[in-house]
Amino acid sequence: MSVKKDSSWEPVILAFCCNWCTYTGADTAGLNRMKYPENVRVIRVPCSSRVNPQFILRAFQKGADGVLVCGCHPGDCHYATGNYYTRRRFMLMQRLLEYNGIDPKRFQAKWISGSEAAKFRDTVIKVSAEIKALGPNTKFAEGYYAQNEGGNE
Amino acid sequence: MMKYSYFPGCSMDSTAVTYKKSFEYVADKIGLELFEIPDWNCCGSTAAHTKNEKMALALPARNIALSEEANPGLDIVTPCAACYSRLAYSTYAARNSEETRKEIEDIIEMNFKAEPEILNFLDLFSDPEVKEKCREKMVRSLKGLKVACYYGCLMSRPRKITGEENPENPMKMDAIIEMTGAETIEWDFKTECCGASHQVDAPKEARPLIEKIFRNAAANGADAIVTACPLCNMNLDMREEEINKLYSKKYNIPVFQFTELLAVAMGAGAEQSGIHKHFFPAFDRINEVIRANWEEEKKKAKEEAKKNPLADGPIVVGKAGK
Amino acid sequence: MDKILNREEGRLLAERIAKEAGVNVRECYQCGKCSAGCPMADSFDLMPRQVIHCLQLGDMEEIFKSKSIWLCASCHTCSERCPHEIDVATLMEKCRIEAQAKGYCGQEDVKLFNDIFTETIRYFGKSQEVILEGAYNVASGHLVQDMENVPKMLKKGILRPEMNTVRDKDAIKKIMEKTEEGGAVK
Amino acid sequence: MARIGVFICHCGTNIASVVDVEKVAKAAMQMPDVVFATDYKYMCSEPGQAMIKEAIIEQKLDRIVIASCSPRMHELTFRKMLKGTTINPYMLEIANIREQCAWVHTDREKATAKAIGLVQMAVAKVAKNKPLSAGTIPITKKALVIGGGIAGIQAALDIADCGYDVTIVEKEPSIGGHMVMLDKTFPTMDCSACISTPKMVEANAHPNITLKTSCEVEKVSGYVGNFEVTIKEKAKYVNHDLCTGCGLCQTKCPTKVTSEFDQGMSKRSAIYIPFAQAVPSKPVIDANACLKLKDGKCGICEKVCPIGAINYQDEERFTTEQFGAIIVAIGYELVNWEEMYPEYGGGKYEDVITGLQFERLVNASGPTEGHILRPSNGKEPKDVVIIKCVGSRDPKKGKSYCSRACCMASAKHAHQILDKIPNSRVYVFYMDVRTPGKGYEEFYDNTRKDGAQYIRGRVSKIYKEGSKLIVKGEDSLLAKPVTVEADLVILATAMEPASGAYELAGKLGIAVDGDNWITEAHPKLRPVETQTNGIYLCGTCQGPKDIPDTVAQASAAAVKVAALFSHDEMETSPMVSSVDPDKCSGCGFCVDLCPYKAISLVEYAGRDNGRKVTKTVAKVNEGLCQGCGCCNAICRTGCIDLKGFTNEQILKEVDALCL
Repeated sequence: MSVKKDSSWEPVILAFCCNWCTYTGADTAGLNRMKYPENVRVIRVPCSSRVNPQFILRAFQKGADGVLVCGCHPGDCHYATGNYYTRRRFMLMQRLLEYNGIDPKRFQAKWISGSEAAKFRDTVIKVSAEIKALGPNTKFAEGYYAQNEGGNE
Repeated sequence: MMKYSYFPGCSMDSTAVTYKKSFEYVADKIGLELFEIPDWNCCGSTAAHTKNEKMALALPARNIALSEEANPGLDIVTPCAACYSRLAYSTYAARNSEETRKEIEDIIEMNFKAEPEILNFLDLFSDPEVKEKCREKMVRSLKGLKVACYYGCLMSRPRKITGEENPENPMKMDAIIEMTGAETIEWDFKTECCGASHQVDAPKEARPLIEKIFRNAAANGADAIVTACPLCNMNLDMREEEINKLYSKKYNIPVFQFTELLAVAMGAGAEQSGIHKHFFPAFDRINEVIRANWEEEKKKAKEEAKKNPLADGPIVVGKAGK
Repeated sequence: MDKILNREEGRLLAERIAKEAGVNVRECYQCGKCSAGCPMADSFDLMPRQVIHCLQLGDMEEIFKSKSIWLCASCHTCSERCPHEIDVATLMEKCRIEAQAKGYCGQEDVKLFNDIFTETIRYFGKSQEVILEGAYNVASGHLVQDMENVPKMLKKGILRPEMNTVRDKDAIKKIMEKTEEGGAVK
Repeated sequence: MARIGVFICHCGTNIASVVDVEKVAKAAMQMPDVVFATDYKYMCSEPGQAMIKEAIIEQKLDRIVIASCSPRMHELTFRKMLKGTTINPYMLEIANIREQCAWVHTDREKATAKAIGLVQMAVAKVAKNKPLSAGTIPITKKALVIGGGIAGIQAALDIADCGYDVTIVEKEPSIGGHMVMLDKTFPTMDCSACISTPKMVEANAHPNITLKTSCEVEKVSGYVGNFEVTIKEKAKYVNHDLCTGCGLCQTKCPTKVTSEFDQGMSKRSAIYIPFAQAVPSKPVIDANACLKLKDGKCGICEKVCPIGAINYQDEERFTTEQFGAIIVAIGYELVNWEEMYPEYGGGKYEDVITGLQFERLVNASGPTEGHILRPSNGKEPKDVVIIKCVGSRDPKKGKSYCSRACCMASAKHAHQILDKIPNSRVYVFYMDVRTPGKGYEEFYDNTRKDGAQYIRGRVSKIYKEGSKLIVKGEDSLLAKPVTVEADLVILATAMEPASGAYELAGKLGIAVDGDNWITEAHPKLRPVETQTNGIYLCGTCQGPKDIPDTVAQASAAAVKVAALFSHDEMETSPMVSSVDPDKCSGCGFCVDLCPYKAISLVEYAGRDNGRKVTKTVAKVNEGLCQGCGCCNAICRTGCIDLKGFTNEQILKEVDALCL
């Protein structure tokens, strides 16, 4: 079941969520039966600082249309300083992706604590709407390069 | 620099005549340059902001606009607490919302940037340069006079408009009065309200406010109360006898404007300082203090002369004018 | 008739007044510190705390009928000491303006004095304090009020014939008209 | 080749009602390396687990994926289940198809597609899992209690009774904290000293407890079971080994300074014990007050001391010790109300005092031997006002929280005044009366019956006229402003963390909240633990509370320490980072990044394409590492990897996106 690219197209968004805050927030959203679009898939990581920029590039390469990195609010990190590094890394990452022609909205970092279930749902709704508006991401996508060698949009 | 744009306000020419006289004497003595705003209008005081907010912002704004035109780059200084508050409100509103500033500009049909700072007389006389000049000009000491500094409400509140750090116990006037040698006492009604215009339109409800001020001043051993606003001064000075009758009290506390004491300390006579034109007798209290200090100085000078006869005679300071 | 809270029509009006004053009346936990410090509270029929409570309930009628919003001296002691930074003084002022617009007045003399004051500004551009006092005495019927101070006023040189007026009177008239009926600007 | 088993849970109808579980199971069979897939109503139940174990044996599975609720719910359950099988508990991945799929989506077809996608990711990840086993670290069976108040004393006594050694570090010259300052305690009106001094003596005499007074914690490093703590011992100028506590020096000392213990209501000498029942009852010299130490004069105490225990050249000493666990019990302080409330006089009226100052007045060993006298003129007050919530519940000027204990303390004070001063009048200005403990409400009832007049409304101003203090309030039930002419005003001031709480938390690496109260691991389920293993807390350092709660928490913290010390070794989580020394270039980036300083550079003798070579490489201390993975992301060669969340595993999960 490869990712289809037609009009009723649904974006695929990958969300790296830190186990102590955002993953807990996502679970709380489930507990309260909040509803949000299906096109976000969560990968659980111990801390948002575990997310290596390499994973983001790999996600875009494998056809993700949007990537989210979510963690605790600065100061609340279970590992004290983890999310400070996240913040710094992903400011640079956003500029790198922009430099490579990927719309910065396709990659976002958000601070969502364990009790902010509504914020998690709203973020998912907002991001998936934004990505849907942007349309499929062809930059970096392996499939795309294989089909027509040119490679630029 | 000692140059200010001056907004006198409606009271200066009528009820606050002693404030005007003593202020002008002191300003002249210390070389303060004041440029009155041409064709200034009434700031609207309590009446305007009781009627509607736009009028309350527009009336003072016209004065500020006139000052920006006639006295560019100068801060505006005003004696009355209500004018100060209303001018400051318009400035605060304009600076905080571009939309309001434009709205006011349309109403007064002048451009109004709200650049000048609004200062009341306590801010003016707390300026280090002005203070230094005042100290130089002091010739008489009012040592022995125990003074309760009364700030009223609009000089220190609301905090977001006046920037006063400690509205419960401000110290600006205390510091100014201490220059004259008088001693300022600690008391608790520094910023309790005097009832302002309610003394006219709701006398029965507002009179107790004045009595409480006198009661606390007396309880803390004040010989005199000093104010910095024409209306506070009038409410206390004009109605002290009435309060004594109404509440069968024997308060004997004259009420001065702080510029009157500055003027006297700088050698002004009754005429220039206006201390003989109070509703409640005030001249004698000042006279006793000056005479006492003068005698003491003479006695000290005599002992000085005895100790080393070569020194020249006692320095007799200017005669206490009638 | 019993006070049906959920039917209070004033709720929208109360919300608008609170929003205009930049205050969230929900924050008030009715501690009474404003009433305790209010210099005029002894003569209030509705304590400042109760005015805020009426705003919470949306019971605007109670406020409009009250004397309190007129006797308030807007000295800001309440706003300064409120633990939740509720600007009680501004709320009182907004209620006063709203009450006037709706034709209520709990203390005639105060409204009368302010009206005369604004009229003197409209005509002279500057407030003529002593004339203001005289006109108020006549209009309010307290003819003798403060008359015992006149001799001293003469001695002090306050009662002087010349009138101090603004030269550009139209500017002032225009400001008054524009802001009064909500004229051009709303 | 991995042999993966996939088990889809219905969770009753929670999942099955939205996700077509059979379809997911069928789809799972097509996934690479999956040899068995099934679904069942309740995977976590007994029959469910039995079914999995059976399938592991029958299908010779070597790793499993369970698609069910959140791993935060049952990961532990399924790991314990796997302990009983041939599979290592860490050869398991869980796909969250309940909280993050069935419960949050409505479209059955899309939800099923997502569930299949999540299972795909879990299967891809589990293919790369490796068996892990928990490591163990030794434990030093000695506990450190920071703070010598009732919390610290109770915790220390309980740990010592379990047979373990305890050290109490207290910054004041005597233990006892605030409780020993009080006169009576609510609701039983026991004399506070009578119930706390015996515990202090017991703590001093207990063979397993060492008391370190006038000491502070300087530096803390290490990890649970192996903390290394440097303690600073302030200069006492008195040799406590020689000193017998005869007290001669105190009587002869000429200088008089205000006594902190008596809240500034009395004087004490430069060489002093804070109060009569101080433990240890040996004096110290206050360097800022002693004439000898300041400008070389006097020296009387040295002359009169029969055993020559005085030593003016004493300096502060640092000692470093090993501890297995740390309990923070540093207590509270009262807020500085003078700065917060100029409208209450800002401290210029002697007769406006705090609750603690009143405790000293009414205390028999206090400055007035228990007579309630006005500090201004020493006469007995007739009209007393008690004001509650001074500093508490005041987000603008004070603290936003409620300090919990002052309602009852104020009721107690009112009762004591009415009891000790015949026909006195007590007015209590309150917003609410909170009596949440056993016997508290009855105590409050009695206080009202004694005649305490409760007035609902906050006081706006206190000022002095003549000898009376005028208290301006509103009786909001009457809706009238009211005034009380008082002889004495007692303020129930708010509690705030002890000074130095923020710095201590920094040294211990534990979190504090916005007001600097120490943050507990979980407000409901782990109230006496902190986020850091091995560091516990109890008493008011975590937030305002009264003595019963404090003592309960102290014993709770003690049992946590005892549980830790009951094993010789401690199991650590296997999900920690490890370095492949051959690939490591020794750049040290990861070393300064690690929040737990768990990585260090070490010499490593290895092979570099055949040749023997020694180089510096990074090494992870498995005990210290908490498994955050921050170092993985910074490593340029990718040689440091977090077991359980390796780069390879996560990349495989990402790849599963476009399978």
